[in-house]
Amino acid sequence: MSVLASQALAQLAAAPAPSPVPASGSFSLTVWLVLLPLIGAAVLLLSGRRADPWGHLVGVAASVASFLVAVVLFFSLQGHAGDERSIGQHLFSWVPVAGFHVDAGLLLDPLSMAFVLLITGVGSLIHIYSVGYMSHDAGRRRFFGYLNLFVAAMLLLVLADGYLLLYVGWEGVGLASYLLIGFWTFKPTAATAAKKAFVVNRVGDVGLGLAIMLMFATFGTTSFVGVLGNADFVSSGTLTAIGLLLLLGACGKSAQAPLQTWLLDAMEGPTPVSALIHAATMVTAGVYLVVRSGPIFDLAPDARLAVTIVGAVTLSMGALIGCAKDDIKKVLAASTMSQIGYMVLAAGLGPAGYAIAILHLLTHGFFKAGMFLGAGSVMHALDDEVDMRRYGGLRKVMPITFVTFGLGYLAIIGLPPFSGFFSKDKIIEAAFDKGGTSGWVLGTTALVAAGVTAFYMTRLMAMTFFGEARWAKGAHPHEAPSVMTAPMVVLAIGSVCAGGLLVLGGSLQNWLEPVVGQSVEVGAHTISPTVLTLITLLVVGGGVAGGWVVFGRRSIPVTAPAAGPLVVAARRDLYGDAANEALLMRPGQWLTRWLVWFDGRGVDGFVNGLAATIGGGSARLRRWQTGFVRSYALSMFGGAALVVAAVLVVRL
Amino acid sequence: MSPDWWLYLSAALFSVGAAGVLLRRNAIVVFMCVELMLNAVNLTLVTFSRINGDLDGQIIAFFVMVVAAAEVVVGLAIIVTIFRTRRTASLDEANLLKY
Amino acid sequence: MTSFPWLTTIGLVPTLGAVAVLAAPKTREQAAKSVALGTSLLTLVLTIVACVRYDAGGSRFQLVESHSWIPAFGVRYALGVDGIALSLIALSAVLVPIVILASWWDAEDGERSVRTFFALILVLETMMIGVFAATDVFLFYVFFEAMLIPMYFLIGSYGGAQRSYAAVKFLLYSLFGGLLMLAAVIGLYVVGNQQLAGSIGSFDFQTLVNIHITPGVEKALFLGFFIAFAIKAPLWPFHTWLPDAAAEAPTGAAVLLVGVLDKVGTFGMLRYCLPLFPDASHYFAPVVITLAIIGIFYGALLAMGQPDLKRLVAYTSVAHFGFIALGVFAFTSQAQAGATLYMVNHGFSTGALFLLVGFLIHRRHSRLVGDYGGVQQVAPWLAGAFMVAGLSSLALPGLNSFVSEFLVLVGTFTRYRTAAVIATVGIVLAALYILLVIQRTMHGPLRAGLEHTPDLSLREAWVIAPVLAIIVALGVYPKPLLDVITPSVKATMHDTGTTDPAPKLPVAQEGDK
Amino acid sequence: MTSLTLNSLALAASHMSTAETVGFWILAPIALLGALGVIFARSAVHAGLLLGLVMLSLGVVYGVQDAQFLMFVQLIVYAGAVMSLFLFVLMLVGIDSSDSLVETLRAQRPLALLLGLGFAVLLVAGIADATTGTTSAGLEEANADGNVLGLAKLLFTRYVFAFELTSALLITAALGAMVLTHREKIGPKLTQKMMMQERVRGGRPSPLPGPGVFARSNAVGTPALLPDGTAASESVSPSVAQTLAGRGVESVVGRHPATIDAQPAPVEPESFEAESFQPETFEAEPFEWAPSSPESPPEPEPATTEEDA
Repeated sequence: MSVLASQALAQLAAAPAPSPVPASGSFSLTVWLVLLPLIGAAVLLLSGRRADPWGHLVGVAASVASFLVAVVLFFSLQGHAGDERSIGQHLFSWVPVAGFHVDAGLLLDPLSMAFVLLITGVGSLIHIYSVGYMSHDAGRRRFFGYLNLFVAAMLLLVLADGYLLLYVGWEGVGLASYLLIGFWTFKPTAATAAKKAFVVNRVGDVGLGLAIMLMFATFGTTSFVGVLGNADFVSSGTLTAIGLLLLLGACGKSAQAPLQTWLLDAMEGPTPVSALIHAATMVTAGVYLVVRSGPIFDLAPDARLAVTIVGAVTLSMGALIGCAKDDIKKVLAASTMSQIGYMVLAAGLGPAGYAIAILHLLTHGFFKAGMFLGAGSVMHALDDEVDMRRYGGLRKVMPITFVTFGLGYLAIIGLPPFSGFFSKDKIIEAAFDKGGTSGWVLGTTALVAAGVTAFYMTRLMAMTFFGEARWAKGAHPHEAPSVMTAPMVVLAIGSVCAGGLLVLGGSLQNWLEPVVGQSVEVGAHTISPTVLTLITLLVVGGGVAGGWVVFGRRSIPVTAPAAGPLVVAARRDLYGDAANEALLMRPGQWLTRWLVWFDGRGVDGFVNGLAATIGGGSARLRRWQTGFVRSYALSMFGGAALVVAAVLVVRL
Repeated sequence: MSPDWWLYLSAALFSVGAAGVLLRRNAIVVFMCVELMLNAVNLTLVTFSRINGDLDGQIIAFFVMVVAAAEVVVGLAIIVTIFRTRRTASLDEANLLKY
Repeated sequence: MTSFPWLTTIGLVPTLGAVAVLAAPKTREQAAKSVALGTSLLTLVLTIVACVRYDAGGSRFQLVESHSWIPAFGVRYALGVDGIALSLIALSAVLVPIVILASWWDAEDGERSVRTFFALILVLETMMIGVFAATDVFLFYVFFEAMLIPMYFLIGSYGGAQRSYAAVKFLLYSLFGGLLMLAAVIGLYVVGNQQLAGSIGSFDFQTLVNIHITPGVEKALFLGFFIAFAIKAPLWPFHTWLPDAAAEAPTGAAVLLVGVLDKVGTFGMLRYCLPLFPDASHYFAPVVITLAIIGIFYGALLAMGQPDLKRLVAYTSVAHFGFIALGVFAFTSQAQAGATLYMVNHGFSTGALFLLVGFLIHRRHSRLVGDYGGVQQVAPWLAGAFMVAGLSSLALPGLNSFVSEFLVLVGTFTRYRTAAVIATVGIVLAALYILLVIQRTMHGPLRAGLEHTPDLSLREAWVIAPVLAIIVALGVYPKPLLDVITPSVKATMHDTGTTDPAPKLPVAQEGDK
Repeated sequence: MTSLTLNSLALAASHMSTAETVGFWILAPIALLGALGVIFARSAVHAGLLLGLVMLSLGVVYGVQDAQFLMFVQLIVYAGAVMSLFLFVLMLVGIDSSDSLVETLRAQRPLALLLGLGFAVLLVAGIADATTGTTSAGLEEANADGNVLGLAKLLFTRYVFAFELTSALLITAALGAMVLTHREKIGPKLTQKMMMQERVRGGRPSPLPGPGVFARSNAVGTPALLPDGTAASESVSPSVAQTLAGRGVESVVGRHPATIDAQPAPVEPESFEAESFQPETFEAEPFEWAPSSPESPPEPEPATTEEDA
């Protein structure tokens, strides 16, 4: 059954991606999408203290303007017929060296349009939210500068028309996340977390870099058209290599299995940062990369299998860690990691999964950002307390946050009318439809993980909003100001109806169809969709009940109780950090110390030793001048004898 | 009896002179040995002048003598000065100019 | 054609400036400094005019001047620039005024007078321009050795505590290399003499390129040249002089030492080693590449373990030179163009790093990383500039070093795949050592004693702003520089008789847009 | 007249005639033994005389070798003037410092002998190899109109510059010797009045007794006798006393007249160590440059040194 499916897919992918139509008319605005936030960031960062009072307004304005441009472009793109919806805008020739000719250009097509809308939309909401959140922070102008820089870099990433420009956006986003995580530089933990995030991302970027090099070595170009268009003329071995390297890059950026340790530490940054970067946009860059390089993965089945495995492993790890963490942001971060695991899993299921992955990505963008903002307002209310064991009974005191957070909660666990149900359910269905043992394994992991997600999200809701108040002394939580609650309300509405809007009538599927090819419905379902939906609802219900029973009804101790090995492991992020330190950091430090010693003794030692021997030798020779005329006469006479001997030898 | 014999004689004289310079400690005797070496050289020059048939050898010998004379004058002056200040004419005691 | 001798004027102006600076009376030091600055700016203007007159598509060597110097050996005072030399001359012409402005107050407590400091820098500039502009191997060698003297005095008289040790070590190391090169130059002349018609041989670069040398001799001559250049641009085993010299040198001298003087080594490899001894270069390429890769990791790991700020920056440039050498000996036009661009970029990014480290040290008079912490809270502009310079040095895309580093890696990938993979892993270490130093000095709680460190003064701002502007500009739009470099790299590739490995899929077949 | 006979001798046979061989076998041993004598003579004077002998023999050799002019120059200038100069300085300086046979420098003697022999062997081998079977061309046509004229012809044409140079050299040498041995007069120039005052104040206004009064010999070394018969030490000049002491002859000064005429026991010239010293020990105490010769300037009063210190 799976063989039939893969042939259909291969035939499908044969159609070459439509070559982009040169941008004209309103599409020439595409470059402004990136330029506006970039200019905003430049103005904010370079203007210095003078811009402090009005700095944040410029930030918000830039982001909103960019959103408006996005909306204008969206509608003009709607105007175009299905197949010429990919618009290429050539900017300038960037690196023209002999064979390696790379131009900086932007590509606007349905896939990137979806992302642009998500980035600018959620981005603007979070800009507005952080006006309130950061109102009393001295470095607010710098914060908005960095946020704008992030939005500009992310837009460049999704709009780039070639892998090299994508790489620029890729590391630009990494830089922005470094700056934002480490925004409160005086906190050593924040600085270390920021450095860790950047370095782990850099490991991923090595993968992406190597992939681009391999592409140039095989295709002679790095632009999407050149690479993806000719994918089927190249041996599958090279394609698998490129696919695996791209996967390594994606793991780095989207905090997937091997390189996931940095995401939980990234919570050191201010909450809007976590909401924007570590929930909605940056972490989804990996998924975008996999979906964009669809044609490569279609022709490299084992690379695709690797993607699904990575997705499955990460979603289960995320779910497990989510259950044990007490810090509200860390729980949400773990849940983000597992939801992205879902998306990567979906993207790894081939053309069928791309649209669903993007669907889940968009809905997740809404409800996860909403929940993070909710967590932000809770922390804001309890003067930055992050430990859920100090929360409890907040629903009466902070009604709006409770409602918006609750809607997000219902969406994430996948209750039918909410957006989460549509996207996650389809992923589980697609996982099962993959067929074969891998289909069953992936399907069941996704199903079980959905249950665990329901469990830890209920735990979070119970510990935060229900039960008796366990606030710290002197804490009197109050509702967040309207400037913060407004974006949360909008996001809540989004998380409610986004799923239905995008899925009913297959609007998102046909919107993405020109880029990712039809999400084929052909092929028998291993389990009929309705039965599968019932089973998922059952599992989710079980999870919620479990969560409520364990945490809803019983009183929650203020200090974390001792727990079994599994919970301890989950509390320590399944020893991800410990492994990194043991395998990489400590040997690295030891090697550095030894090399410093070697350089000082070995190489330098040799050089100084040489100098010392020459010095010593000359000191000894000096002793030959004894002061006695007769010994000098002797040496002279010896010399003369040698000269005569030499003359004789030469003459003989 | 070819003229070589004279050359062997001068070689012998020269080596004896040189050995003398190395062995003796009295400055004046050493100085005499130097003169001896110079004489040996003069002998060689004269012999070669005869072998080659032109008088250049003798001219050079003559110049050697002149130089030797000048050298003796200065040498002895030095020895006298050293003696005057050091009360000794032994070479080994003037050994301050060393490492 | 008696065209205006551009290169000689550009070369001579700094020396005249140096004389003027020395001639200034002892009391009027400020005037002397401004004369020095004025001269260096004049040289910059002249260089810019020369760059404008240089047309990328034209003949390989332009602005050529050639007068007989030592007729007996056929040594000619021959100057001429190709793309590579022009970009490096531009680099030094830009860096010198910045260095003069940066070390305005640095020369006060040196053993020699302030005026001598600035005069030495100007003389150094002449030597630098001369060494890049020479197309006569003998003239190149003369400048190659003459360059050491001003730098020796700069380090020796104005340096830190162990300046004399560092200066002597620097001098002896380079002179040792220089001697090997002298032997090779003479060997080359002799071999050339046999082949060329006419009684007296010639040192002219272009004639010497097409002579045929027997393999054994070629390898020996190549080694003579290569070891001298490997010492100058510190490749792995010969690098121990750089950290000492850079750490003890005053900031300005350190910038010029690492920014331009070391480039003569890699420039020499690209201009003299490859074209003159193509077969030997191919023969030794794998060895050099291994040394380069060792250098990359060695420099990076050591940079992480350095307690002294200036030594740290010096070790980072050992790593960067590993990349440059890798690019030069990868024998693809991308790699070599990348290597040349890298030389220019490294001049700016490491120059900026050294300047900022100098400012930092100027504030707390301690070179130890441990004595700093939380500077961001007190001097945000300094921290911001340090961040940008650091990011440029770890090759963040959008800044200058990324373009060159990526070109080097792509170029190496097409020919030596494993070397490229290992080197790419090296960029993670680059991120580590830069972010570590930023975290230790700029972030974290404010260390005692730093409460009232002043932020960048106007002068310091004027020093750093142009460098950072160039860093961003070259990162976003390197095309003008690459257009100048690529033709001369093609010419070098032609000399070494190598062509780029074709991609597996012929690009033409698919009709690239 | 002698030059004529020698010329005829040379003319007779281009190669060494029997006369020359005879001459050689007489002169060579003399020269060689003289040379050996020079280096092995215990006393410097003997060495000097032997050197004179060597020089004379060489002079004759030059004659045999048709170098008449050089013969005379050698005999007159070299053997005469230079040798006498040597002996003069010898008398002035070195009469008492005869060397000890103990060699102070480590491995000097064996090495010296080895090198001497080696050098001789080398030269001989060199000469033997170079000039085997050469026949001397003889100086007939060069000395056609006499050796001196031949020399003069050469000397004042080709070597005139060298000739002028040597004259300059001689002048400088003379000047140099004079400068070296000249000593500035440090003290005030003694006028006759000052000498008179010094004599009276010196505690001995009367002149010193002349030597040899009522003595058995008028040698400068025999002291005058005082009224009570003891010898007056002032009558023997200090330098003579010193030389005698150096020579090991026990001075009769201060002895009772009765014992004087007894023939003094011949003092065995045992190896009387000149005050030479082991170089190692010498190094120990630093040598301060204070010449102990009597002519040293009068000691400045200590008082003055404090003030100007």
